[in-house]
Amino acid sequence: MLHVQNLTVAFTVYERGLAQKRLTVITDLDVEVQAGEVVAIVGASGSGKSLLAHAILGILPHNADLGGTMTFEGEALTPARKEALRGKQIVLVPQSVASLDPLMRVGAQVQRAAQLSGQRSRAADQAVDQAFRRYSLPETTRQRYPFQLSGGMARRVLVSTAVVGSAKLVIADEPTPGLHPQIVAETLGHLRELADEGCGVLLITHDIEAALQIADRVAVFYAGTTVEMALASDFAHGATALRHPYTKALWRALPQNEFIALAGTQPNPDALPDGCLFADRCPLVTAACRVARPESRSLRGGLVRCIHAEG
Amino acid sequence: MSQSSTTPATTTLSSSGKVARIYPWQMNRRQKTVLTIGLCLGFFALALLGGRIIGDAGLSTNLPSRNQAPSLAHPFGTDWLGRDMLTRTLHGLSLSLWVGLLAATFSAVIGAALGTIAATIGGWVDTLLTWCIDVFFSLPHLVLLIMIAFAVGGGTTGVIIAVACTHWTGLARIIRAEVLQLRSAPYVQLAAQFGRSPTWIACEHMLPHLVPQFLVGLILLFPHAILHEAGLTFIGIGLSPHLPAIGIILAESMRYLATGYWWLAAMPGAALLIAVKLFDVLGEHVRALIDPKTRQS
Amino acid sequence: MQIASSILRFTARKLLRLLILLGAVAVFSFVLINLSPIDPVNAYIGADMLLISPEQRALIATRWGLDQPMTVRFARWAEQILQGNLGVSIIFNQPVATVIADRFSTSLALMATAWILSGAIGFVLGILAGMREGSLIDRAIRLYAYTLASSPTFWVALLLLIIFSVSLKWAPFCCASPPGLLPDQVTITQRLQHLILPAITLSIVGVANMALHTRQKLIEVLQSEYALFARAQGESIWGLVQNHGIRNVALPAITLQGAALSELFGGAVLAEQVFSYPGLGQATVQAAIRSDVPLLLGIVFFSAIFVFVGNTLADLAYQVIDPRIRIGGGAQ
Amino acid sequence: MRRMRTLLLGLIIGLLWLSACGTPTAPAPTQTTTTASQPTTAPVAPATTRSAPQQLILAIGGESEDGYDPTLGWGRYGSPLFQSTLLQRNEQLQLVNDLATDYTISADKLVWTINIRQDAKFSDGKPVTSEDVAYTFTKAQESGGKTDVTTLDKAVVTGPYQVELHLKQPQITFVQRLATLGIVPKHAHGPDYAQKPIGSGPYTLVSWEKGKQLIVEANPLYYGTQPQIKRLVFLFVDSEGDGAFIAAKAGQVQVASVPPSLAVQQIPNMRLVDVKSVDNRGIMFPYVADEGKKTPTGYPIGNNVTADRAIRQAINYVIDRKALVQGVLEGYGSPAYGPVSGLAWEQPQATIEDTNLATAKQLLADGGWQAGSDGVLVKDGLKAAFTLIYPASDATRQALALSAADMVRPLGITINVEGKGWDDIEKLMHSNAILFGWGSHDQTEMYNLYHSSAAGQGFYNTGYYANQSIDSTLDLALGAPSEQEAIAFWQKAQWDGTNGFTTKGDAAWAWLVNLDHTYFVDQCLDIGTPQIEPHGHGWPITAGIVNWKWTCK
Repeated sequence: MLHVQNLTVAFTVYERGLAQKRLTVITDLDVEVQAGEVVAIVGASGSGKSLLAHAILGILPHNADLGGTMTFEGEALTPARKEALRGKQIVLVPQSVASLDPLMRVGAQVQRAAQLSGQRSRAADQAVDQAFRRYSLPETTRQRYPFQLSGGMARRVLVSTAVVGSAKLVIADEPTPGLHPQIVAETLGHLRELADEGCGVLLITHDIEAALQIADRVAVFYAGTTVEMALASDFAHGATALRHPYTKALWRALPQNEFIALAGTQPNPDALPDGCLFADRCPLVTAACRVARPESRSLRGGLVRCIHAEG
Repeated sequence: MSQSSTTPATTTLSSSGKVARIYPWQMNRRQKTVLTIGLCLGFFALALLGGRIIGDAGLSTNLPSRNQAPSLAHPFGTDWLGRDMLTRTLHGLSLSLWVGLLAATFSAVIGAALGTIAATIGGWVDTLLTWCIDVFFSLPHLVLLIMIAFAVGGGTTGVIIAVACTHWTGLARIIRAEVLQLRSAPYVQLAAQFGRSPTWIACEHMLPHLVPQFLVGLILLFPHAILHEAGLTFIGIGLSPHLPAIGIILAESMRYLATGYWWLAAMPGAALLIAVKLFDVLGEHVRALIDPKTRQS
Repeated sequence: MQIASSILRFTARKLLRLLILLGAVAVFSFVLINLSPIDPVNAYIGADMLLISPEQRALIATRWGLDQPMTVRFARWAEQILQGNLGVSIIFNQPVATVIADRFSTSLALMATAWILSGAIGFVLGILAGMREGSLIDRAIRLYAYTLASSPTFWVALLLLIIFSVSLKWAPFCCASPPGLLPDQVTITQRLQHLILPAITLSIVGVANMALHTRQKLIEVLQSEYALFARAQGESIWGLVQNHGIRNVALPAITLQGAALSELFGGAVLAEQVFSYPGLGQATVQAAIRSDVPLLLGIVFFSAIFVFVGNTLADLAYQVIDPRIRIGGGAQ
Repeated sequence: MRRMRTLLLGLIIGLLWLSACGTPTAPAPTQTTTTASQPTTAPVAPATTRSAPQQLILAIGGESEDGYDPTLGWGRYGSPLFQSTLLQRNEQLQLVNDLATDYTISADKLVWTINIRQDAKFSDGKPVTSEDVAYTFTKAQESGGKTDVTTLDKAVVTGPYQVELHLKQPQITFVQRLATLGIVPKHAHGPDYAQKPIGSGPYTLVSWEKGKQLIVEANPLYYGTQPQIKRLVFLFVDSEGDGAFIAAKAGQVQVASVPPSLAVQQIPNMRLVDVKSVDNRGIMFPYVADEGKKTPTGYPIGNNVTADRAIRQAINYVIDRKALVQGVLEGYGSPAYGPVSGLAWEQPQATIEDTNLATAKQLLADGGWQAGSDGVLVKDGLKAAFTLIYPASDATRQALALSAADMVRPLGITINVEGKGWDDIEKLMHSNAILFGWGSHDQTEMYNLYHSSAAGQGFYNTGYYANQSIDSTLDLALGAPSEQEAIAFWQKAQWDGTNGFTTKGDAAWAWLVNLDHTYFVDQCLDIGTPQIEPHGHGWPITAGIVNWKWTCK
């Protein structure tokens, strides 16, 4: 349904004085989402993941430059088409309650989302009731204001804005932080249901455990690019089934595994090394790694962007 | 804030990460901002020193050459006493700029401070301050101005203090309403739960949000203070009416509007308008620089 | 029953605050007037004070009781007020109540229209400018607002008068009704014709404040998180303004409009001087310049009431507009 | 329970809200020609043959804010319109009888016996008797109004149509009160008489909308000549500003008073009438030196520079009064060399040859003033510099002060000009030069300006001018048996060849200009020859209103 090839998102921002510099936050990122599938994009927080969501929806700030190609159901996603589709076929589930208008009742906001996705007001009204019942939100929620909602209720309201329409692709941007584990599971369950009903779900998160609960495939995001596209099941077989050294380090860092953190930090977006971005921290690093960016190649049913990874 | 489609900026990607510009003179947004701020300050300096630069030869009366249209000899024309309007306008600007600036800043600061205090501390303090605002609002403008200006001894200081003490109420109410809304923002309540004192919260969290409204209020007060200076002068409490101050020149030129001597009103009016517009541009760019949302664009 | 008692208590508290306000305003302006440099006897005699002999001055002073000390005059004035008599105006040689009543009634229609129009035009301009920030229309509106703010309003009014009534002869050149007609002969259409130009002038002149504050607030709202999410839902710029803009921008607008309510009473000196439209603005100015204490205090009283109502309405409107203030126990 | 309150208020706010943010359909200025809506005024037709309008609209300002009660000061400048006065001044300002048939003054000049005509009636039909005259004078004397009748001791009725006025001391200028105090009906004079005046004058009040207009109609019972114009509307537009001028340009008004700066403009169907007036402007010099003396109220007296006669005379000689008239008054005025120029009691010999730098320099040299290092004259250590103050609210006086100061500078005398409010002026007027405006038909003004006994009394003789021989001449003038004989003395006080207070004598003042009052009058309206108008208040031009005629048929 959604194909993204070597997407690049860069900002021209100001340094201290008057000079400008470019931050390439996303470099040649590839990802694709099929209908009925949940694809998780997992990466350290602050590495520009939610910018991917904004890029797909076309709501980047205007000092951003966009490169690479994006297609949706076979057709190129031009800015005009993005504008036509967003809210109707491509919907966003944002992270915080701040995305809700503080002075407007929650019911009205969700109904507005429904109307924007093409439904007339009477049908939209029913859609809202249906969605609230589906996510077992009490009847009074419609009259409530955003600041009166608990974390979980707010999350369910945000998800219901995606449900009221006839969306084909749902992009969930960090749905899990700051919630009680039981509610996290519940939210992820809702996303899974959407996928099972035929939507494509792009789950952007830093919480690898949460991703593994519902994702079919996991794209590992490092310094602005996808270093590996693995099946969720690969993670079940331990580090050996994984391909890229960074994914292995991620897996090892999990508490239920060896709980060893990886040394060093991600490269700075305005001074990306020429070669492999993971070179400085990679145990398998060789001279060849630093010459050119490794291409993304298929390996054991997944993709990896490392010349040393082998079967 | 971006338009619906992301149009690539006019700069090309360079491998080194530094921005390569297509044309050397093309500045990025921030350089333009700083340049404009420089220009504005330059103009104000010119306005302040203009009076001295042009000297006051043109200020003496010259009855035969009165009411002359703008010409090379007198770019702004001459007034009903034959005085050169350009000299008078420049002197007027340098005089009024101080009065307008000081009066506007004082009253804006008082207004913002009291507005914030009223909303943050709330309770009886808020009731007391809103009550004071009501008292100041209901006393006719002019009465207060006359009394305070007279009590302080008239002249420019009288005008500044009078305007400062009477014009803070409008801004105080707007800032109070703004802070009332901010007070219920999550990050403010969070800071409160962390045990921060209301004053710390007010300074750290609320003031940055108030800057735009504060600047708008300040910029609007600037010409208002100048026009009040003229009002007081004609009652005999401000300056002597023949001293060139923009407000006075404009008020006096009012009488000649019907006579068709348009330049008496148009030229000083334009000068004041440019001064106010530049204040707006200055304010707008300073806000663009310090407001995180617009810093990067 | 419980609701009625709460409203009763609420209005009682508000009335109490109003009374304290009126008391303070009376004392405050009485003291201010007496500190004023302007000697009422001189002001009363006016320009031919050069002809009046000192004995005549003393006679005038006793007639208006200006020779008693301030406290005695205040006591007598206060006791008059309690019997509902506002005293006699020195300038107009008429009871203050009649002076205020007949000037206020004629100018009420004009001031109300001007108050509503300037609020509405200002608000709409602010929205337009904020919505398309940085565009041509934004710059045009801002330039328009600043030109009005920095040019004396008399100037603008006179220009409009000269253009519309003298050269184009579209609108009548003065007054609330055609000159030469007795009050009862004036028809409604004539009153309306005489209302249009002053009302439009007052509205045009009064928009700067409302427009700029609204624009500023709308820019902030359009940069907010919920605006971004709304755009992600496919909301057009107009949709954004209608559903989220107006609601969030209301607060400063309501404050300004509430504060401007007192102008409704004060009338505009501008309308009176340029359009000779009777109102209380000129009377207030004269009362201040010529230290006419009873008239000034009468005017201050009524404007205090208008201001109080205006600001209280604005405060209550905050609660209606912003639930967080209402439910979050905002400043009561 | 809070719901109810917020619901209620929500409603109100909603209303305000709807009106505030709904885009109002501002009624576009409807296309109306104003004349159509006023059936009464003349339809616009070719200039010459416009028929007489039913009512004449006058925009000459002069609204009497505190009403039309002569005992409180209405009509103190003459022609009270609603009431009639005992005497009247004709175009040449000579006193003629009006309500009075004749008056005689007793030998000791303390008792004035006045006989009034027997056919005069008030507009409510009741006859005018001596009771009313006595009542009017007593009421004016005791009420704290703007007309000064304090010299009257008592008024005695000695016959149905005869009354005696007893004065406290002889004062020939009391005749001025006879010519300006309108007679009010004793039976109908109450506290609100001022709003609805009843009198025996040519017009009666029909309606008065404060701040807007006054409508009057001809009084059928008027004993004098019936006015041809039956109905008048006084429109109170902002007269000293452009209000009257704009009204005239809009073609809605038949007579409009305009400031000189606008008098140079042209208005179709109207002509400019330039009326002479005695409204004059001059510089008052403190006459005595500064010996640290103070007035009873504690204000400093005296100024060493202006106390020197040579300085005062030099300033009088150097100022170019014609340039002032042309430059400041656009030509609508005349040079003034004394306080009463143009009036019957002016001394023609007092006029001097001004714009005369040589004589001025000579006078200063003879007076011992030498040029100092910076070009400013010095005399035994004293610099020739002083302050000239003008009332801040008067633009004409500001212009005169500034121009005069610049004209005097070549002499080496620096005049610093300042604008002050009247209350500041009161403190400074004994120790600084002030630009005053005087001018009245009442000669008492000259007496109070130059007599030493009036020094320091209110605004009279603020410079403390004192000259024994001038005092005695003025006393003789005041005590003269009739106005005719008094004129010789008034002229002697100004200049009698060797002595006087004008420039050739003590030059106590530097009189500058007389202002003309400029009106735009409809070409078809003949307003006769207007009299020389006093200081510009009230409606001086309406003095001869009874014989106004509309000439176009």
